[in-house]
Amino acid sequence: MRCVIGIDLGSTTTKAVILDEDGAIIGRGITNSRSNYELASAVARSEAFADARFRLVAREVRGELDQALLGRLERAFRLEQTLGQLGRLHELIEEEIERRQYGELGPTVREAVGSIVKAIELEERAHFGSENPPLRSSFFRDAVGSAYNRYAEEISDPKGVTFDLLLGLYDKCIIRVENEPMDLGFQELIDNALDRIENPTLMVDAVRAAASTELDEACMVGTGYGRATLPFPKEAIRSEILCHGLGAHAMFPGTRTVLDIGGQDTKAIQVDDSGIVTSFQMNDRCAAGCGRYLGYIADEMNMGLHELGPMAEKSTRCVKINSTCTVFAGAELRERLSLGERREDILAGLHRAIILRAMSLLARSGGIDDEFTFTGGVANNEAAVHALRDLVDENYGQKTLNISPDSIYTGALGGALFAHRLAS
Amino acid sequence: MGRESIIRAAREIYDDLDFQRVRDWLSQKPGTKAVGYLPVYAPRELIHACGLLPVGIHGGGDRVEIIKGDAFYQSYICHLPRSVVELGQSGRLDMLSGMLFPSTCDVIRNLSGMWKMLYPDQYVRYIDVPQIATPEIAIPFWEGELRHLLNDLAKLSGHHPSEDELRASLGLYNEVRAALRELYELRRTRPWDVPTEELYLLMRAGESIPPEDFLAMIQSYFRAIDDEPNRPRDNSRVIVVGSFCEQPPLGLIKTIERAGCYVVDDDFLIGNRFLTEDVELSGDPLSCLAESFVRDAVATSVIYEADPHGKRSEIKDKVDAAGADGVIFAAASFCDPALLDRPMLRTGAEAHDIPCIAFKFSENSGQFQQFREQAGTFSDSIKLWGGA
Amino acid sequence: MAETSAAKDRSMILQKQMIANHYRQLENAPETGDPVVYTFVPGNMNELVRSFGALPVLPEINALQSGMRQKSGDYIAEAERAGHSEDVCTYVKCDIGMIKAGNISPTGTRLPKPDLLLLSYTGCYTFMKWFELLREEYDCPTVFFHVPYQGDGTIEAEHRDYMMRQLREEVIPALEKATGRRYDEDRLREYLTLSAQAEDDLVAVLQSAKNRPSPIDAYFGAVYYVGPIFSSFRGTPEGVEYYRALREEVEARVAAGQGPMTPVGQLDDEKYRLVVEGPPNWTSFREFWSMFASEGANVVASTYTKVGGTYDFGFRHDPEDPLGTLADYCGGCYTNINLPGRVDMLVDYIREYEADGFVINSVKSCNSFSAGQLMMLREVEKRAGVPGAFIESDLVDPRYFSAANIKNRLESYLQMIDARRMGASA
Amino acid sequence: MCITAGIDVGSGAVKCVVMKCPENGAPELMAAHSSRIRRREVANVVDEAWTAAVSAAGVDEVAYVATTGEGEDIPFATGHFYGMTTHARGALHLDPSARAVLDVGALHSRAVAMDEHGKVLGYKMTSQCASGSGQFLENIARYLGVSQSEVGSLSLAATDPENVSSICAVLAETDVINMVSRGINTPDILRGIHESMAGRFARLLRSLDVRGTVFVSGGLASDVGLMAALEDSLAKSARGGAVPTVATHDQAIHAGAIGAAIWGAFRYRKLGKGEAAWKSTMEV
Ligand SMILES: Nc1ncnc2c1ncn2[C@@H]1O[C@H](COP(=O)(O)OP(=O)(O)O)[C@@H](O)[C@H]1O
Ligand SMILES: Nc1ncnc2c1ncn2[C@@H]1O[C@H](COP(=O)(O)OP(=O)(O)O)[C@@H](O)[C@H]1O
Ligand code: SF4
Ligand code: SF4
Ligand code: SF4
Repeated sequence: MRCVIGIDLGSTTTKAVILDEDGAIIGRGITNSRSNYELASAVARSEAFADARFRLVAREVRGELDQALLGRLERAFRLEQTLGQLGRLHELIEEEIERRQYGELGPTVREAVGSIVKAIELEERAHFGSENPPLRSSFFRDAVGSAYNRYAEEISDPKGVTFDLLLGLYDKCIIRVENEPMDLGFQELIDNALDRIENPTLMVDAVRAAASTELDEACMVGTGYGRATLPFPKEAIRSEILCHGLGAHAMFPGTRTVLDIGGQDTKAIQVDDSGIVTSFQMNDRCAAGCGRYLGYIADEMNMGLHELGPMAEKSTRCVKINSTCTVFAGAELRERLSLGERREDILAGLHRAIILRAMSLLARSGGIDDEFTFTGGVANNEAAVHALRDLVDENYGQKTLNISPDSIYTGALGGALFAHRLAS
Repeated sequence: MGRESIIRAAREIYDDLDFQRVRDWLSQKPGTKAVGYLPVYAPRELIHACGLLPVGIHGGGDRVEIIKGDAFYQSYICHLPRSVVELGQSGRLDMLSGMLFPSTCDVIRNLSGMWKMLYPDQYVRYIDVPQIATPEIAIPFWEGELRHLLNDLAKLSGHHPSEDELRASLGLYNEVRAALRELYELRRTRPWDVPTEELYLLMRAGESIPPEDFLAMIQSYFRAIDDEPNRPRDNSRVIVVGSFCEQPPLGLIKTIERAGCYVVDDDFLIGNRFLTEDVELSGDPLSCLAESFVRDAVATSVIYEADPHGKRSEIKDKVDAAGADGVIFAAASFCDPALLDRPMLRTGAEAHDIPCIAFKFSENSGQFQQFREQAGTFSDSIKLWGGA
Repeated sequence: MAETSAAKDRSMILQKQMIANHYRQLENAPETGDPVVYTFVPGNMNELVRSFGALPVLPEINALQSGMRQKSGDYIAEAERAGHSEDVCTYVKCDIGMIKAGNISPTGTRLPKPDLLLLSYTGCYTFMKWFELLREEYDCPTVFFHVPYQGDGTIEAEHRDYMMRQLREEVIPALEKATGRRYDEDRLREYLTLSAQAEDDLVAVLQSAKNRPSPIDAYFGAVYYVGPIFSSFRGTPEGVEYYRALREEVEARVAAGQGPMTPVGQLDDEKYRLVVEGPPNWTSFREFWSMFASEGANVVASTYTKVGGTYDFGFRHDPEDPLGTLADYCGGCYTNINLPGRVDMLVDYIREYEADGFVINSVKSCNSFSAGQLMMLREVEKRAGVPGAFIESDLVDPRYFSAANIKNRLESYLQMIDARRMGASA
Repeated sequence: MCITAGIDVGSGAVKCVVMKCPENGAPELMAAHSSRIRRREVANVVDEAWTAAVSAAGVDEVAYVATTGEGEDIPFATGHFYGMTTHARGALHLDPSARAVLDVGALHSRAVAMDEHGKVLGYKMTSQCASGSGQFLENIARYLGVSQSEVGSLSLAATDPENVSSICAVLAETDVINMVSRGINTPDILRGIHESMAGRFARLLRSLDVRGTVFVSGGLASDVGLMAALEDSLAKSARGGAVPTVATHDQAIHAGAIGAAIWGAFRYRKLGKGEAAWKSTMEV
């Protein structure tokens, strides 16, 4: 089967989208871009291919019951991946402990880390074992990181194995875990996953068929912040503005205005009825009010990114926030808390502040036209969406606001569409 | 009326971004119109004489959320014009029939052209004040400009004021300026009784109510502070220079005083006391007003200083007059007039061993920690090292 | 450009010589006793200054030259150390820094002190502060020439009179006093006559960009072409000779169907024709130009080339009305035109020069240009029906040139024009 | 003899000292304690640091409790001094040759010039933007997976430092990511960051026209890599002129608190009336 790929090398995340010959999406993959673009695109690609194979399995499998089973298989697959990474993390930490020579403290440190890993493992098993696992970040770093933090805080001892020590070990090793490509292929993981679910025979044929399908990559287009570092020919690189415009148009053909809030930049784009960009504005130089900002806030509050939105939604009185400097985020938060403001209200204010910044760019790019599509990682955040909806209503009147659960893939989708054009 | 209720009333006007007081005035007097003006100096006398209400537009402060204003300005342009545009674009200035853009700087000058494009139905005029000092050339030019403006305003209001009416307006504004001088004098001698926050709120109120009402307000404030004196504090005395156009947020003014500095002179809203002497009331009103500007305009960054020594002595003169211990240069970020003037003024001050500090603000600055730190250190050092 | 063209064009050699001569004359001024007058590019009354036998110095030109020679960063730092704010016009700071560092001209010669600061207050507020600051440095006489702004889009008759009166009663007496020479109106007329000749040739050169391909880059290339006439050579015989030579060269290129020389070679395949608004960045000038040229983008008209005088709408210096023509000239400089007027101009250029789009280079320094450009962007897009791009940089502050950002924006913009073309043809 | 305390409430940590300030003679540090705030209630951290310092000093009466930094609202304080006043005095105490302090804290950095009595003569702060602060370095360290205490020595081991160009702390993070992905090693990255920070600091200091010793206070004083980069930067920017010496002290993180305690003693004597009188003039 011939397919094309679009890769969006974002400043915080790297996304890949695979299209089949008809231009239909068959797979998506995402990873942290944090440490290495080349690797990130390799990981995103392999994730997307794994996802594509799942879709192929899904195409084979019909009927309610099998769908549920398919879900279980997918979760088992994810658990396999996670446990693999967790095991690797543990291994690396052990090595690091060895290297650092804690002396007498050594065994205690080792034991502490062991118990943390154990606890995380249990948590992960429970998470993926549940029929309806709660929403959370799909990144290993985020998911495991917050659990690690939690357990480390719990068992740390200011006089012995300190929190800082435990955290230091984690920080040191998580990078390497992220930087190592997973050597387990689809085949091996899926086999293990099949073993985990009951009644696998039902699935085996579909899986076999999917696994053996040749996915033949006809063309790849790269876009995004890191696109210049991709080893692609110039024709295969597109500006992220164009890709976002086209991607949004593909998801919602009525789109005229696109707002994308990513990790470090915000873009406001106007497109015409065929998805061609007519004007755009982006912020650069200053990362205030972008996705990373929320990341800092989440770190500061010791919460997961995905928990921020729901908490802000509980606010009854939005606090006015002035500075959206990403680095000052924590300070602003502390200052407000010390003034006795409630977390919910501060969070609501922070979200509003982010959207206010975006409103400026939107205004600069030419305002908001029906339909309006919100993309990028921050579009996953309901409080941001809420603030946006309010501000759009107040200032531009009622507009259709499109948000896709896959909005983070918009740029990659646009890239893949360009690839599709190039290929045909 | 007590101090508190006067200030509360003033604060209400200051806080009201919809200019309800102006709207009320217009609805009470059907057929009348209001004309806005931007900083720094506009001849409000002429607006008043035509039966129009002059309304000072000084930005939106920290209370207006900028949604569309940023679409008009890059990040490296001061904050004032974007909030003015925001006010305009959100319909909050729709009660104005005209807007005057004084020659303050390139930003306001260019804004006049933008306003023309944005609001083709409004009367928009760029006011090119004379920058040269030679009275024989400057006065006739300025008189011509004033006449042009007066004719336009008269057309707008449908009423061409007689010479006596003009003279009456000049006289009224003489009174207003005299009252403001008295207010400043009171604060100079008893800064604890006239906190700068209160003085400021009063003046802001004066920018959107008729001058007659403003006069009454100041008079009642004078009575109130005599009735309710405050306790003096161990503060240092400073003058604040550089905030003649974009206005500092109220929080900043409070921060300076809380950090231990009494403000004993400032150039906030300097347009309302731009003419330092009474305008002559005998003779042709327009030429009297023109002459007054050319001869008696206050020294400020937006007017060319013809005297080469002027910039060097400006701060010393102000500090002496106010009996201050030091100077705080508080300029709006990206404000060319204030910031380009600062090194000259500062050199002049330092030549006389006048301690100075400088900071930049924006009308919507929300965090005052930096200012507090600087003003606090300033007052610390004045206190710890006694005097200068 | 020099490196890429096999033999240097005659005009280029001439220009180099003129400039070198001028700086040498300036260096020798203390010995020769030639009076020196500092003034600004917009509203520079070179003919008048020259008619008094004085040598002009244009601080902006020094600043931009310092920028091109990578010296401005240090000068700016010097000025900031002396108390100047990071926020203000970097031309001023570059100039102040240059003075503090010994007042060495960009060509390495020493610059003399001014005998007079002729403050022609034309379309820029900052000029006023700049000369107040210079007066502090030099402690020399200053004369203020107030050019009223075209607030309502025209130079009103009273304003013209006001300017002429100032010229007669303030500027000329100040020049007489500073130079010790009498005002000689006939000499002034001679200079004005030469000005008009050079202006004709300049207009022909700039309008050659209407050809396809355009033989010149009317922004990056043209900043060299306007150099002499915007600075010290308007009204001089050298100026006339330069523009004659330049015009001939450009006409030869047209005849040969050649595109402009750019840092990346001769651009014959003009993929995009653009109009540019705003001054260029000087510190990374070639890099900036290359970003355009390497994508096949050529500039066919620009507003920056009108800051020292707008000639393409018919104005010429008129020897019949010496003072009146100086007033008209000052009032008509680009930055003295109000925003609706600037929008009209851009729209005209886009139509007349058949541009595919326009780029606004917004410089942090210059409020006179920058305040309002975002609105111009939208107005021009709306009226001309072509897309615009908005780029931010600075004149001479190397800290504000982010090549990656600018490249990203420009690339996105040009790809957008492509996509629109494809969309239109599909 | 009088015993005073100084409490410096920062954005990253609360520092508390107890000092013996004899009428004649040099003040003497009796005890110092600092507690990282790390998401805790500031009031609790203040209590913790205060209790720890006072008990370590073993005193039961303190004549004057002076706060500085964000400590204006501490209820048991006698008076408040602003950060630059106290850092100047504290630096002078720790190094009498100091004529300037560079205080690099969690979020802000500032340079203060002073005379031999600790009188503030001028200052410069980095404004608005958090780049070039402790928090920034902390983030980068986390990225690179090294602990804060390793940063300095790693940076010293650099052989070919990478240039970091972004002004914004967050965008600098991206620069760092790119470096990692280009295979640049950790020491070279850290040194690059140190150099970019040091460059900013050198500019701050140069704009103050500092002569004599520059004392580095605040949390980052213990970062030997930054100190080395700062020395280099100052030498480079001196352009043949005199190069200021860079100095610091083990107690540099407590400089603000120390300065506050010393000024407290000064005020205590100057007013001569004790606490009540002082308080009434100080309260706002
Ligand atoms: N549930 C969520 N809530 C808030 N923000 C989120 C959520 N999920 C992702 N993000 C934000 O999205 C950003 C990544 O968005 P993305 O569009 O991929 O950015 P980029 O393309 O710049 O890498 C992250 O910085 C993260 O803060
Ligand atoms: N040993 C250390 N090495 C390097 N940096 C340190 C060390 N200890 C603390 N820091 C840094 O110092 C900063 C706190 O400094 P401090 O001067 O207390 O700041 P503040 O006064 O703003 O709280 C923190 O950001 C921390 O990263
Ligand atoms: S540190 Fe903050 S304010 Fe500075 S550029 Fe970065 S995000 Fe913007
Ligand atoms: S604040 Fe300054 S720069 Fe801004 S409009 Fe006013 S005078 Fe002009
Ligand atoms: S503000 Fe603009 S026009 Fe004025 S001096 Fe600076 S660069 Fe020139």
